Amino acid sequence: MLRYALTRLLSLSLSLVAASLAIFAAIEVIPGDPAAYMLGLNAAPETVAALRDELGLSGTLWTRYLDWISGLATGDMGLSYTYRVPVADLVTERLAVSLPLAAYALALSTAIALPVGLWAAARRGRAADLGIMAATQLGIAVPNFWFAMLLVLVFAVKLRWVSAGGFPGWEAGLGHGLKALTLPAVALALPQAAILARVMRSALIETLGQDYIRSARAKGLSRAQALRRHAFRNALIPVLTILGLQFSFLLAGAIIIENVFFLPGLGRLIFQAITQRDLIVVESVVMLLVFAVILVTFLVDLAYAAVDPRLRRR
Amino acid sequence: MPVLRQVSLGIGRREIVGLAGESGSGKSMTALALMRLLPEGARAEGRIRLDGRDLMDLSERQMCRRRGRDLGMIFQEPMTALNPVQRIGDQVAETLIVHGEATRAEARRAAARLLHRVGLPPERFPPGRFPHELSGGQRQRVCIAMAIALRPQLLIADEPTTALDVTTQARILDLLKALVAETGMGLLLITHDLAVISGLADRLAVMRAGEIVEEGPAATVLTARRHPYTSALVAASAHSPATVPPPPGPPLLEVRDAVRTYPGSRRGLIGRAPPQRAVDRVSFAIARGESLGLVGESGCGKSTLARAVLGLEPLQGGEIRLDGTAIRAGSPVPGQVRRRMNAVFQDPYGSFNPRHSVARLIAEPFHLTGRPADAAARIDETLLAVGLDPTDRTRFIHEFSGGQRQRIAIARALIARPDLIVLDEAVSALDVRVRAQILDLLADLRARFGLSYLFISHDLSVVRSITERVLVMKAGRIVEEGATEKVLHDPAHAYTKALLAAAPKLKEPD
Amino acid sequence: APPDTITIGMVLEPPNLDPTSGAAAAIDEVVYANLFEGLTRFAPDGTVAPGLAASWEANEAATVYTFHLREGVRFHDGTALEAEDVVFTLDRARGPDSTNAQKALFEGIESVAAPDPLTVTVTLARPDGAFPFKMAWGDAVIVAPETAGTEASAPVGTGPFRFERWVHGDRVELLRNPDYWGPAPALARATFKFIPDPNAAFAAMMAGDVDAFPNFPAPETLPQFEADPRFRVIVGTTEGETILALNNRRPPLDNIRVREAIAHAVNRQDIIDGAMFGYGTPIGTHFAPHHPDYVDLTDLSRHDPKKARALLAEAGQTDLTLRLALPPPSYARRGGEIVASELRAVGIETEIVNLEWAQWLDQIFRRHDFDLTIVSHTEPMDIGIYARPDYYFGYDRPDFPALMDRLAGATDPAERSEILKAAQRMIAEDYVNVYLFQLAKTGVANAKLEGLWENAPTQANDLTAVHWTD
Amino acid sequence: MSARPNLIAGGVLSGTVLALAALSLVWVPHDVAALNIAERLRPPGGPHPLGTDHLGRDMLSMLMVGARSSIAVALVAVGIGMGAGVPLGLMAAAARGSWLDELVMRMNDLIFAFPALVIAILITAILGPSALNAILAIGIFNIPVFARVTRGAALSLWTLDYIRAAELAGKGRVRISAEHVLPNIVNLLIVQATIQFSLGILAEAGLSYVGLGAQPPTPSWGRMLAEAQTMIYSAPRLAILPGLAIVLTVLGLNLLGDGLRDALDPRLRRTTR
Ligand SMILES: Nc1ncnc2c1ncn2[C@@H]1O[C@H](COP(=O)(O)OP(=O)(O)OP(=O)(O)O)[C@@H](O)[C@H]1O
Ligand SMILES: Nc1ncnc2c1ncn2[C@@H]1O[C@H](COP(=O)(O)OP(=O)(O)OP(=O)(O)O)[C@@H](O)[C@H]1O
Ligand SMILES: [Mg+2]
Ligand SMILES: [Mg+2]
Repeated sequence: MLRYALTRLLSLSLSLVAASLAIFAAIEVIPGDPAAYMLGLNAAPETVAALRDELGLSGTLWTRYLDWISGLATGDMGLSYTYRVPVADLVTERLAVSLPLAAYALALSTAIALPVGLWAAARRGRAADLGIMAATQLGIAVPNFWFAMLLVLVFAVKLRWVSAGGFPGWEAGLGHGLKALTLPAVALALPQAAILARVMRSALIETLGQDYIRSARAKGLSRAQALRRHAFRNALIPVLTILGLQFSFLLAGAIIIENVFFLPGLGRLIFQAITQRDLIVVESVVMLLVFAVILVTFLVDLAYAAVDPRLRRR
Repeated sequence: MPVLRQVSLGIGRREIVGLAGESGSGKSMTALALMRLLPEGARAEGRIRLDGRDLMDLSERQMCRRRGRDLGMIFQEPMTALNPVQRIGDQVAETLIVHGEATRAEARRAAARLLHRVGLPPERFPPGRFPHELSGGQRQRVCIAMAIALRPQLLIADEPTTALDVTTQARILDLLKALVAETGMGLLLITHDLAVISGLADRLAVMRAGEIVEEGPAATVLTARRHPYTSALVAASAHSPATVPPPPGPPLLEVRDAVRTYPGSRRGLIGRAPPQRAVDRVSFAIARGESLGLVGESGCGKSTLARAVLGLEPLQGGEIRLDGTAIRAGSPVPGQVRRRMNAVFQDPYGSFNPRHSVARLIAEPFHLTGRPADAAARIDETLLAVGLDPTDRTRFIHEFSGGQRQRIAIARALIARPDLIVLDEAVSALDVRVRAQILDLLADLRARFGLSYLFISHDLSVVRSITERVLVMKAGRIVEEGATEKVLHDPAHAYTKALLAAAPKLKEPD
Repeated sequence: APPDTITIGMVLEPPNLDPTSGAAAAIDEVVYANLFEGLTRFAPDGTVAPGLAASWEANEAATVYTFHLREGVRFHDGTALEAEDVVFTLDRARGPDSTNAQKALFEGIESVAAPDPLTVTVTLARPDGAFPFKMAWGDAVIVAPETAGTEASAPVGTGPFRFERWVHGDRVELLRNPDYWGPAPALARATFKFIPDPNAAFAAMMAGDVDAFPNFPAPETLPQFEADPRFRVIVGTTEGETILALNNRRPPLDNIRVREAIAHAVNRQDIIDGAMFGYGTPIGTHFAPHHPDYVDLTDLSRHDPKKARALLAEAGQTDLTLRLALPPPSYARRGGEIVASELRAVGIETEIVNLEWAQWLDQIFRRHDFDLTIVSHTEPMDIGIYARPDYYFGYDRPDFPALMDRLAGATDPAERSEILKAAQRMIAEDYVNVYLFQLAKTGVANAKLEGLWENAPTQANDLTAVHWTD
Repeated sequence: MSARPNLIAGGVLSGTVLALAALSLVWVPHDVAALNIAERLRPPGGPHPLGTDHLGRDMLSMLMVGARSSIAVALVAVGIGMGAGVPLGLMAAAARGSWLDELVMRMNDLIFAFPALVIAILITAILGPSALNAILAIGIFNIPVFARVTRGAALSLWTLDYIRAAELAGKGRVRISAEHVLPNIVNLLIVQATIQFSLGILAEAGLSYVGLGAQPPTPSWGRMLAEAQTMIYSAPRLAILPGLAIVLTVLGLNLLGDGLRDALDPRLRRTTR
């Protein structure tokens, strides 16, 4: 198990290096000068040059890459061009929104999808199953930004149960924070739950067809017992894969939802940083996201091993 | 559509009843109907009385209480019959727990005892192991432990040994026999292999197309063979094609000190398990027109050797010489050599690209030789030679039965007129009667075309019927070699003896 | 008691809070008159009023200005405002390392001196009647040397509010400054909340998360607010001349006939209706219509597709294809679609290219690589840009800089007015650009809120006078 | 056997959308490039069966042409994914266990590790927003999907004996991949392609919703939706119709994918064994 983890860790770091090169290269070729952007329509060229120097935008490619990477490794991501505060602080601030939001949405979608998938699988082919499958098809087809908009209309504008968006900050209290994240989490979670429920159902049905379920039934387990005790855990492997993918999606792919609910999350930070050419923020945050995805994949791999003993020895 | 018709069977205490029949005859359906575990969509009618109580009257919930307690069942495929993510001890203990017969801790201890009883002593096979850490035979033992945990009155074993090799099969059958004697349960033993039953069953029922055509004491049924189907089955099992003596010829294929090592499996990016020698300095020769057998346990390296001979895998050491042309380890087999060999594989289902017509499938070897002008005629001719009709050429493979597919495979092997055909378990997947036909065909073709065979099988009776000489392989090495009759009657090596002892034999009628 | 806090909605988040090094309008929208003050300031009606300087006078030639600072003004860090701070601010803004986005405001300064702690004299190289006006800009606010380097994230000014905190990506919070030299503001706390998405802005306003949205981004929803007694819609003027800029350097746009043809092809009212849902005032030149010196020249470029075709034919331009570059604001994106369709009607094909601001600045503003673009020039009194031949639209007629030089030297109001009118006419008759409309300030506020600026003589949300009623 | 409701419903839905998109190539009720401000926000009826939008364009025509851009983007993106992913997957499977296989799979993982929308935004920042860049952004993420599916399916085929037989006939890896492997995974690829197609439509909608997709004057569903959102009270149909178009198209394609999977799944087709 340890060896397995170590070798996975090595390939993880290789991926990170490759990713950092790709990101750095992409950032390099983005047209548009942060200094020019900041100074606007009436700026004189020498003013822009002065600002460029101040921002540390001069220097060769390699030295800047190495500076960046060594900075990242020590947790120093530099100073944001536009905000003029450490990027690390910005990221920490935003993570305080994005991470709980992703976790909240993931928890919601899991809490909805697993029982629903289980139920549908248990009732395979009957009306309940068909109904659920139809609903999940619809859930997958509805764009989440559209769904989010409808949620806002109903719950914020019409019913005024919650704010239309924004985030008061955790210091306003856990309850307030969670309340502010509820609609966004629902908007993110429902389409994900639809996918997850389908995966859960088909994984369960697949395992239910396995020989060992027949063995279990021959032991005297009822259909439901066999489902719970034998099929569930085996079906968890594809479900875990999807969960891992979803987490990374939720962390970074929530940009549109963050816009709809004007949440100060990581996604919006990137979006904004790109338009403002705050490239130092862009490269560090993208790198961080890639790191998060790779880390989650790694954790999912470890989770596989926890679920499936056959993978432990490799 | 009825699958079973009016099946009636009685099984007494301490009695072993065999249920034999061809594939698809309805044996498994009978067993599943008894357990009331028929696949969705299937419906059973009639009565199943266990100790006087009709199981058909029970509710599903009551039936759950009977399964595992009064009725136990084990299945053919031990590799998949166990939950891969649960420890074997827990799987055995579960039988006790779901029936409320023991607390968790007691059940664990009981499971350990049971596993010991079926030949998995805790010192060597702790109950904390997972199924993938056991071999097929060992897994089948776990299944048996699961099924007998509550000493059921009836144990149903559906082809429990088909997936196992002969030595393991023999041990499992012995275990079942001992358990019947010990616990007094009745055993319904389902198999397609009459030889298995003949050594074990007290009574025997023969099934054909969902009907029991004959039933009685095993010895009587097998020897008297009142029903023509029974006698056809027995005859086919013991079938031995008229072998032609080999015309004395020069050696066609010579293998010297062949070595095939597999790199150890990957462990992450850098690590590797130590390399494994699947074929370890093997030497042998096949004369022109000779049929050479190769036997050995599963995993001993037979297929690897066959692939190496065919040039499908590189050798790490040694030399192969076909008709004088030498191929050394490391260098690829040249086309002119390779075209003189061909092969027939075990799986009649995976051997053909389902999207190609029979004609195209058969003509594939022309890729090496270049398509001759008379290709169409050759295809027809070859189809006729293997007993198919030239009109079959436009059909697709899914329209053929297993036996027919194997004929097509042989046609493909024949079409480029090779000198040597390697048959890797070519008849193992076939029913006895179909197998008999194919063996006849092979013998006939050999006589007509002067072919040489390398015939690989784990089934000694088959090897005996079609080869003159045999090699016995163990863990990558040839441990014994000699004339088939001699090796099989009077084995020199201990391993060969063990193999022979394990092989079930059908008693010859007096 | 009425509440004493307010949440103001804004579309864009300021990149930082230092108005002296950054062009973003959002900076001034937060800090102008709230956090920072200059020597002079803009009053809500656009006139120049005393700021930190209680009064000032110029010499006859308008080359030396003397500013008299108020007494008892303190920065938020407790230090007193002195004439030396002003000297520092102005010298910093015009120095070689300056990163001031409007460095041109300070270009005329020859020297700055502080004869005593409450007096500043500024000597100009050339006469400039508009110097007090220039000192009212947000880019000319007074900062202290000790804090000048850190204004971006921890602004320290002299205004009625002081900086409390900034939750990046979400909001900036200001608190009442108890030591303010002037009348204390009614509000104890002000929060600026950043909501870029128009739909989210609408929802936030409707849900009551935001009390006022002075520059509301979705004019199409204003009827909704008008119909709702909870809200008040405030429509005013801005300094934003919205133009279809033409690249005068590039053929065939260097031909005045082609430019005139384009001007006649465009229907201003359609653009105002279609893109701004009716909000906006048509303009015929680069000048704010609410300014007393404005001349209505819209007739010079009446919507007249026939004439446009004729002019094109005259110029020998058939089969014309032009690239229309559009920055992100909806006036440009929506307006661009309408312009494209109207140009097609007179036989000019357009290829629309949507650009981010950064790309727009790089490609159009710096490299002048464009044919047509739509943009709003929001700086007050910026007709002077036509005197810069290197400016992006490339107007190069020597008469115009001469006119501007005369303007700079003129202190007589009548003369100034005359020059301004001549300038307006000159660019309109040269069809430098197509002048579309003056951007309206469309704001929405809680009906109980009073004291918000109606017009926007500069980008600002001056909260000094804002208060709640019962 | 049973009538396949999924297949039929999916086929009808996506067929209709495809047909309308195809029709828009030759005919639409009204020119979508010609704005008519005077006719803006007309309710449904008369010459405009679905009314007009805020710039006076005919909604039905807009939806039809919008379908075209959605479909074109998604289709080309799937094409890129298949064009690059399938050969890569075949190659990796043919060279299973080798460094080539490892490289292909690692590259796949790496692409997967990048958040898709962020990459789309980056691409747009570099190249400017356009339908082409949307295609690129969506297409790139389709490559690993197809590579993975192809490799997985091809790997299991490579263990089959008919591949052995082809090797015996002296055929090389490329030829075997083309002749024996590819045709037998085509079903799987078709199913995957429908799924990716529907995902592509959703992705295109998302991208053009944030302004990164097809550029005006070309109509696109996502942008129509974004532009109309704030008018949800005054003219709800402007936002609801494009939303509905997206939902129905994606739904149709998903149903079609499911139906095809059921119809083509070899496991369901395989007879007794
Ligand atoms: N799930 C099912 N649905 C419909 N028919 C089935 C199903 N399973 C089996 N059958 C059919 O029932 C018949 C009997 O099958 P059964 O599995 O009992 O045969 P068997 O004698 O056990 O054969 P084998 O030796 O291959 O195991 C066969 O014709 C088979 O096609
Ligand atoms: N591609 C491979 N990579 C690594 N090891 C392999 C490979 N193929 C076979 N082996 C190993 O080589 C050994 C011999 O395998 P082989 O298939 O030749 O056995 P066999 O005698 O044909 O068995 P069976 O009767 O089950 O077909 C086994 O231990 C197997 O695990
Ligand atoms: Mg069976
Ligand atoms: Mg083998």
